[in-house]
Amino acid sequence: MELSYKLEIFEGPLDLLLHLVEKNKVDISEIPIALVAGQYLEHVREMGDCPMEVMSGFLEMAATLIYIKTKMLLPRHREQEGEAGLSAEEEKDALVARLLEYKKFKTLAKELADMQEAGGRHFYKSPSLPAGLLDDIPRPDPQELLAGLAFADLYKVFCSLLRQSDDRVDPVRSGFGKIRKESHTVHEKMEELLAGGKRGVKRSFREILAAEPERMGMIVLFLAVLELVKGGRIQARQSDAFDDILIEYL
Amino acid sequence: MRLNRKEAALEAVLFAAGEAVSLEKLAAALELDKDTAKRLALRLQDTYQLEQRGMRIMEIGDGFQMCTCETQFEAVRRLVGKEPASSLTDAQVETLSIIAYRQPVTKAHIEKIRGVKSDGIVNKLVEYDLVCELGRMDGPGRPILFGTTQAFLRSFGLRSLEDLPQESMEKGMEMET
Amino acid sequence: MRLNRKEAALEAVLFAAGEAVSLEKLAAALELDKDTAKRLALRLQDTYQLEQRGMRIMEIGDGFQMCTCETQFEAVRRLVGKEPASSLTDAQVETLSIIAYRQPVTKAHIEKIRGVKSDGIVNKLVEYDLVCELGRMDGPGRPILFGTTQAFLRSFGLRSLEDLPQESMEKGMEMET
Repeated sequence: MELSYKLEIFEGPLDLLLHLVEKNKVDISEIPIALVAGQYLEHVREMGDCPMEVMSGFLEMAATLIYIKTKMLLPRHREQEGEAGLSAEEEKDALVARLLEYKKFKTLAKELADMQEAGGRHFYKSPSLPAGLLDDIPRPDPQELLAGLAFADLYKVFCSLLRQSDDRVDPVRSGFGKIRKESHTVHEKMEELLAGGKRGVKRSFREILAAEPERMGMIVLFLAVLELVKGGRIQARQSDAFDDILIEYL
Repeated sequence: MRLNRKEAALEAVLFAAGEAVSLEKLAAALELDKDTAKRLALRLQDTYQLEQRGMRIMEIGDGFQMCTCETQFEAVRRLVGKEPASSLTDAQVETLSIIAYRQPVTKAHIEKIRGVKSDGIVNKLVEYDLVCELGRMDGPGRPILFGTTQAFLRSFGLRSLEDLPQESMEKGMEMET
Repeated sequence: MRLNRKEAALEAVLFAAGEAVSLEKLAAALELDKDTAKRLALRLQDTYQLEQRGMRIMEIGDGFQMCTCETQFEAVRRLVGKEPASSLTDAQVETLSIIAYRQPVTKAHIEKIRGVKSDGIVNKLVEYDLVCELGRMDGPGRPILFGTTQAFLRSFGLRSLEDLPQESMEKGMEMET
């Protein structure tokens, strides 16, 4: 049972997320982000050698979940004016709306599949014209078909097509390499971090991050730091935006 | 029941066409006005049903098409030797349902709803003639707009898109983009 | 006349086949022996004639075929003759432009540029005599190469593709931006 569950294939990140919501028996609109984010990452980790184009969608969702979770973990600065972006609640609502929309189509698709079964019980035939009639059919005149079309129009269409097909190659994603399996869990990472320093010791987050070769590892590491901050085990300070974050063991 | 001349002509035209014939073409072929042609087609539909014939007349889109009656499925299958249409995968039906309800729709919009690249699936649906290009959207990149075909209506036993199962509120909320 | 079950099945099978069905196949589909199947087919033939239906059952070789009744020839001719000479669709113009500028070109290459299956569209353009096969490419699968036809050139008043002056291409480019 456990095995088949792990091997279950999900159509996409929303499909997986929906599965987790249903598995945890929670209402979509009440989705416990922290819990689901952890389970989601577990799954993505188990996906292993997925093609990049499949994986990227799952990672994007992972990033969204972590982002929302992060915002929820961090103390709110209501007074801070001009903070860009949406609040954690708004981010969550947007995700819930996407999930609901996706679920709706998943339900409709099931109904359609049933209808196809019924519709598929009819047979059709290809056109069969009486003998002698086929030679009779007037073909549309090429000249009439091209009426109103100049050669320059054709060139315009061609140029705009070429531009679009250049656009279609995503310069960022196509530059990504492969993502290898990463075996750390948030919990393991937390232990590792705690073992890496005593009370009063300060470490550079950037340096710890630099030791992490994989994108997924970095995400997990970041989550672990947030968990420790939340649990009061460490303190994180950043003097300015984009500066290094200094971690102090408490 | 003996058919009158126009009914026989209607039958012949639907048989020869194989595909759905629009009411306009039907009326022209029968040299009748559209209303009369439609009445005639509906009557032939009733007659076929009443006489328990092997074929039936289906109303599809704004036209009519002749196909085998579902009660004869087994006999025809024995002749053809295989399933009439290979059934679609979950991902394909999912994509198809988005196209059916949201047409005209771009690949980007489909991907946004599904949360996953759907290029290959849309192409497959085009290949199966369930989905077709409707034109291009005005806007950056002028992306292709997709919609469903007559063959889609036919293979799902729908008279028109209005026959699609209702999108209810319980199935999810509307998300504006 | 109400049909019995086997007659309805026979009708459905002949309809779906669209072509002549051998007695052997017919018998197998109907789960009857050949003699009975033949008697049934001959009876359906009589019924169709008696009721002056739009189709008729023909005995061909060792089998049977359903086809339009010759008395309905005119109606069917009006149906197919009524093809309106509409202008090309967006998708057709796009595909034509790729073939014109990239010929000789394979379907795969066209699809790569358009980002969507273009099989049906290329076939339509061939049918319209705007595009034709130029041969096959050396390489895996030896795909067909397509190019534009004489009729295509004639419509634009060109003797050959080389008649297309380079400046006009640049002009096209300027108009674009």
